[in-house]
Amino acid sequence: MDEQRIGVYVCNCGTNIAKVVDCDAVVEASASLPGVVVARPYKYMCSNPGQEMIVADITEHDLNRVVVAACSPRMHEPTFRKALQKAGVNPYFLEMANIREQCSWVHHDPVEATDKAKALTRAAALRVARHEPLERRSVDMCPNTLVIGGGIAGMSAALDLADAGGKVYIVERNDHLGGNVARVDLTAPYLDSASDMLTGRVTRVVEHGNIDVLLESEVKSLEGFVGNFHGGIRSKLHDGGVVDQEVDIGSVIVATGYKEFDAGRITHYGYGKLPNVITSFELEKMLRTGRVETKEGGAPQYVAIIHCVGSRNLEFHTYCSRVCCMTALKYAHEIKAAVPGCYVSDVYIDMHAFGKGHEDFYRRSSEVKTLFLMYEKNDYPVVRRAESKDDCEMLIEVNEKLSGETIEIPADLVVLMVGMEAREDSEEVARLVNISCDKDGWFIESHPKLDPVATTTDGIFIAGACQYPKDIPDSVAQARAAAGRILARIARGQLEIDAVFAEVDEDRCSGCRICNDLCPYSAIEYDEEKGRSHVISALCKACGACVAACPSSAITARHFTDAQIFAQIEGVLA
Amino acid sequence: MTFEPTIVGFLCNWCSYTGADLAGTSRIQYAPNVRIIRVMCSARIDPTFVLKALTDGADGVLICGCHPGDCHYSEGNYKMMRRFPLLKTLLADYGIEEERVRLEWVSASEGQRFADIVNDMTERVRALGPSPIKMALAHDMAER
Amino acid sequence: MAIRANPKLIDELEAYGAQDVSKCYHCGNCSATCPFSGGDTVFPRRAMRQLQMGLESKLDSSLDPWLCYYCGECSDDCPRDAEPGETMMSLRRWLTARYDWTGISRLFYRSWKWELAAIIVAALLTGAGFLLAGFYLGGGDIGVYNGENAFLPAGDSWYGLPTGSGVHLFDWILAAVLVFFLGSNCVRMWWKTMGKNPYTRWAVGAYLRRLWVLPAHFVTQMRYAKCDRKRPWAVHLVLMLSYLTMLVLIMFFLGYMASGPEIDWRVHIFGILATVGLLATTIWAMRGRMLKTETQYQHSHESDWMFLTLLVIVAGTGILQFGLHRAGADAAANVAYVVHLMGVVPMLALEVPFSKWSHLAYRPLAMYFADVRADVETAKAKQRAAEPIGAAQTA
Amino acid sequence: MADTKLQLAIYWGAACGGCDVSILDTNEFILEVDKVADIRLWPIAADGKYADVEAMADGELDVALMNGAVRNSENEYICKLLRQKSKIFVAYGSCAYMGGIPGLANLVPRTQIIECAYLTNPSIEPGNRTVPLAECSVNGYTLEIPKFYDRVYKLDQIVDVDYYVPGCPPQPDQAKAAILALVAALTGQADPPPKGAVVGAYERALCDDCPREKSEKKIARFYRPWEIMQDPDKCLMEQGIFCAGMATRSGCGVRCPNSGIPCRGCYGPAPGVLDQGAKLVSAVASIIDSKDPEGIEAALATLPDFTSFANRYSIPASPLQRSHRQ
Repeated sequence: MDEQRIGVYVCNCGTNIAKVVDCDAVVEASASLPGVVVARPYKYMCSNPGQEMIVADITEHDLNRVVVAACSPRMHEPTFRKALQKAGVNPYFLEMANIREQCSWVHHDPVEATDKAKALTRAAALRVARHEPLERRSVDMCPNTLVIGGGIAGMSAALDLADAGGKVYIVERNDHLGGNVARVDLTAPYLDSASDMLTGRVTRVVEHGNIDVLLESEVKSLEGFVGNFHGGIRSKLHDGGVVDQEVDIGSVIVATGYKEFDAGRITHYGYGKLPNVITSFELEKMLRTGRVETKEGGAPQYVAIIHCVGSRNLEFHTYCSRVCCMTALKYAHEIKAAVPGCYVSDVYIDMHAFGKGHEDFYRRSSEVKTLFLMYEKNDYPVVRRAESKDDCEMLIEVNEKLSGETIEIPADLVVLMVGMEAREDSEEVARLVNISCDKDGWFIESHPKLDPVATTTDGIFIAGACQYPKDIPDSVAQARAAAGRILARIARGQLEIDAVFAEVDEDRCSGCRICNDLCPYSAIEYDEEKGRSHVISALCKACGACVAACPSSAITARHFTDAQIFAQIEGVLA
Repeated sequence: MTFEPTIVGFLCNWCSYTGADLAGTSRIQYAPNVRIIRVMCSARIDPTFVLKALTDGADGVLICGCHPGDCHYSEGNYKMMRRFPLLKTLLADYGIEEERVRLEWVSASEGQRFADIVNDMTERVRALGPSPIKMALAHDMAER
Repeated sequence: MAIRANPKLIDELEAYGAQDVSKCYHCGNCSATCPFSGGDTVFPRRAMRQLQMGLESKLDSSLDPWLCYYCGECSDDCPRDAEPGETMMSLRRWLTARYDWTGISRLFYRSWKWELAAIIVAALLTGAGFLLAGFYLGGGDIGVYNGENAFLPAGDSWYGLPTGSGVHLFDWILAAVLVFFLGSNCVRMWWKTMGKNPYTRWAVGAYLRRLWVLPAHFVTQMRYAKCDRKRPWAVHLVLMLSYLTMLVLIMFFLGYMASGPEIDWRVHIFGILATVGLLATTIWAMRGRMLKTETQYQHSHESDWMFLTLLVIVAGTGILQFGLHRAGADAAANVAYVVHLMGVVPMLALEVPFSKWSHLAYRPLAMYFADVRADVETAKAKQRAAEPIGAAQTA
Repeated sequence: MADTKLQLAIYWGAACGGCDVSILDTNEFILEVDKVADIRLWPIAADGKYADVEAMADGELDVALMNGAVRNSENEYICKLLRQKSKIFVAYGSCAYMGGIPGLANLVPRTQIIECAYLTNPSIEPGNRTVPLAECSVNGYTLEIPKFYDRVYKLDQIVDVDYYVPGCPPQPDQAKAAILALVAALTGQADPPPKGAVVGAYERALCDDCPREKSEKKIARFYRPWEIMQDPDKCLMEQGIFCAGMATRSGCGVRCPNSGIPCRGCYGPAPGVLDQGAKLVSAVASIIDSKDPEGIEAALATLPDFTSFANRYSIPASPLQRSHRQ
């Protein structure tokens, strides 16, 4: 690097900084720092004249590095980087000293504040001297998308993407589209038919020119990075054989849905032993045929619905499956319609009616005289066969929370609201597409609140109940959000890759592989031949975890190198 | 004239540094003893930085990251959480008082918390007195 | 031991006027607003719950419904319009039917047609009976209202029968019938609510200590006065006192009532006040029920209407006969008198023991029992506290 | 052609003698050395007295190979003396390079060392309180023993060092290579390595040469080598055996891991690393398989006496250099 020519600019920010910090003193102190050729105070550095000043000095004193002591870099770093760029200096030759938010605004003693401001500015000057020029790069964005799972979420996303002109591959494991929704009769809370809703979508998907529906197929491999993935898909043939195909895609939407909890795991309910204890999905089947009846073929006089089967308990899953409460209320309506004069009781823990129209639906369900019985978490109701003297087939003993009584309710048919579970192979899928699962096997989103659609791997999105139990509207919303995110990128055509990322110096890497598992974005690859690790810069988000962990300092964090931070440490302490 | 400690603070960009900025925008006054160095994530903080800071004359080192579970990079802060106790063991063996090095979780909304931590730590380190390192090394020079 | 729930009970209660019970989701607002709820009595919520779940045995022995006067606040505050007040009302009807061993209450409450028919039959029989007695047995003169050859002599001797016979005697017989039925039902009430439970069965001390509660409540309605809304209480008190006065006058002073040439104001002043009170309050109540002015008037059961109608008829004809007689139209007065009796008899013979009116006995009893229960409970608590822990647990 | 012979001195400070032996371990090669060099001082193998060295002119020696650390005034004296008399001064072996095993004593105060050595050591007969005096007079003569310093120093903390040869001891072939390189440089047959270079070692960490198979790492707990049956083909660290190899310069020929013993880090940190210990903290802790403080503590609890492992040879070389407990 040729001779260092640093310009230091100390902003008064009107009086925001100047009223506490002696800016001239800071300027004076910085003027004598190594490499500093210009040092000036100014009223408002971020103002146009302020930026002009920097540009002018760069040309006049041919500065090659700039320090701006002003507000937080989180505020104006972009502004001043532009100024440098304008003057033909690489924008990364800028360093800011935060003497407002972290100095003048939080300290009232002018002497101490000024000392601190000097230290921070000195640190910035020493640091900027070790900066290196960095270039932002961009890669092409492939407009094709791979959707894993042909359920309501997968199809909704696919349609949006395809309508916008992108090619979509839907990979569905079963021999038909529709996923779990296809197993449902009516939907809560408006009691309209799921199949009506579904058929429309399925036809559109199948007939859509931009959508390739691959039934009885599975994704076998996924390589590459955002905008440039290559997927390997294996499809079953009718003659029993298989056919493999390679697809180029820019993004992936994982919409693999959920599986229902195995009711047999809870012994208290006698599922599998008592003939008339059935799961919600078995009831759906009955409802679709329109005939709700006991195994003996009789119409049940008493139907009991037990909530939270496998959900919200310590033994199985602590989470709430979110759709069962409303589904159970739906059953109350449907059963009463199918079997007039039948008594329905809902044995529940809490009634979670959070969604649109759900609370009204809850009210309506109680109006049709559904008996709600509340039980305590982890204190399971017990289902047993009734005796001949009772006018019912089974009896359910509940420690009823609202009355504090232990009561027994009659039942001829018991419906278990089985909760949602991550699919048993979710771990594999996660590994396949480089995302992670939580302890329950649900896929982890990039940010629980601000980015619930993306994942830690750029270009891989999640939609529907594979992330966490969801009802249809939520699944569809997430799916279409994912589609939107992808379309935004396709529209740009190119993907900007930040110039700040980690790099492995292969001459120093010993291949110890400490770093391999540390990257949340799976940006580190290990090359077996060379016995070296290297970073896929397109995936790296520059957190620096691997850099700090590398025992032989073979990984460098661009713009946050050891040398730069050491210089800063020396700066603040000198 | 009481001893004024110098503390080096390593703050993660997304939570803690933003939290410190918030303390500023909310004009929350706190001790001027901490000099902040910004890193992208607490996981970037190499224990070497801490040793370097201490030997270069810092009387204390403050490390701040996102609260567990809130890391911008999803798991960076856990890496720091793991390194810290081991670093403390190392420092303890070198006879550095425990309170000179501190790890805290500060979210972007916890300006007040950041200020409180800085004040508290400044007091504790002030009570400990200057870092023994400079003196010890000076003593070594003297004995030869 | 688990209690068996009966999901059908809630349907049964609908026959007694219950509505929307199943809407309740136990927020507890009702119990929070009710001035009587607190400590061990969390009503109306507890009763609502027991009803929803169909805990027949619990309700059967429950005093809660009687401790409520239906001021209506709970129903007004209910976020789900589950009508707790009305539920308590219908539970009272249901309990009345449960207490009554003849099954007549059940019949009446479940079918207004039967009740009406029964009343009409009773009225006709009464009318026929008195006409028969007037014309043939007594050989009285329809033109004579009182004194010698009175068509329907009140207290004085009647074709050779000793003094105290006549309508008065009839009153006493009627009273005996009434007391027999109502009394036996009260005993059943006691058995269901107190007798079954060994603790409360023979708590003689508590029964004696609390005995004062009965008359006190009966006369003053002091508990009702505790309701936040005072008007219903006032109306009820007037009605109650008027009715009581009337009862006393008829049972003991009937002789003086049938006024001779000169009016014995010492008695009549009460008579007039009571009648006015009765008329005023009943008309107020009827108007209320027609215009649904107040919460407790929102839902009217047929039994409510019959109750009120009979009262109006009785009070009206009472005044009428008095007026006609004073106007010298004795024949008309006698006719009015017969009509009057046609109202009185079904009222006392049917309504009081078997329908709404029975609450004049059950409610004070319930309060009495409730206090006795409370005493027994506190005594038990004391005793438990005294015992060593182990004993308490094994107890 | 005696005059063209290289003038060589080999001496030790606070050392175990292993370094000298490592030179002898070059076997016949030592005779080659003898052909080209006059060994002016090497008490362990040849002869020479301090007086002879003191008598030399400055720079009279071409090369001085100094092994061992500086623990006392005598070490310091001879170290400075040899530096003064030689053109090239080489810190030979881990002790000279980083303080080495004697450097471990920097974690305890001098008094404690004296006590342990002369008073509390179980091998001392009860009641025996024989403690050496720094100075005493015997029939009129004052006798001194070297001053025992507060701490151990690596050589470049005392004198200017030209080259470093790491290893405890340096692997004989590496020693040979180093000596040949110096000879070549001095005889003008090759360019001398840049000043301050680490010679006789490689530029990567040990894992590069370690034949054991490595994969992604997660550690739930650590084991001492004797606590488990180890898989001879698998990375020791992955088996939970604390191995310093990943943070240690290669060059030893992977002697320890190849014989089933974890690397102890005698070749010092990888190039560009400030402190071996700090790096091991960072690397090892990062791969602990737990996300809650308790779990982490539990895993670390299985890693006893960490610092003595992480900085086994490099305490005086670490930025903190010594214990600062007052």
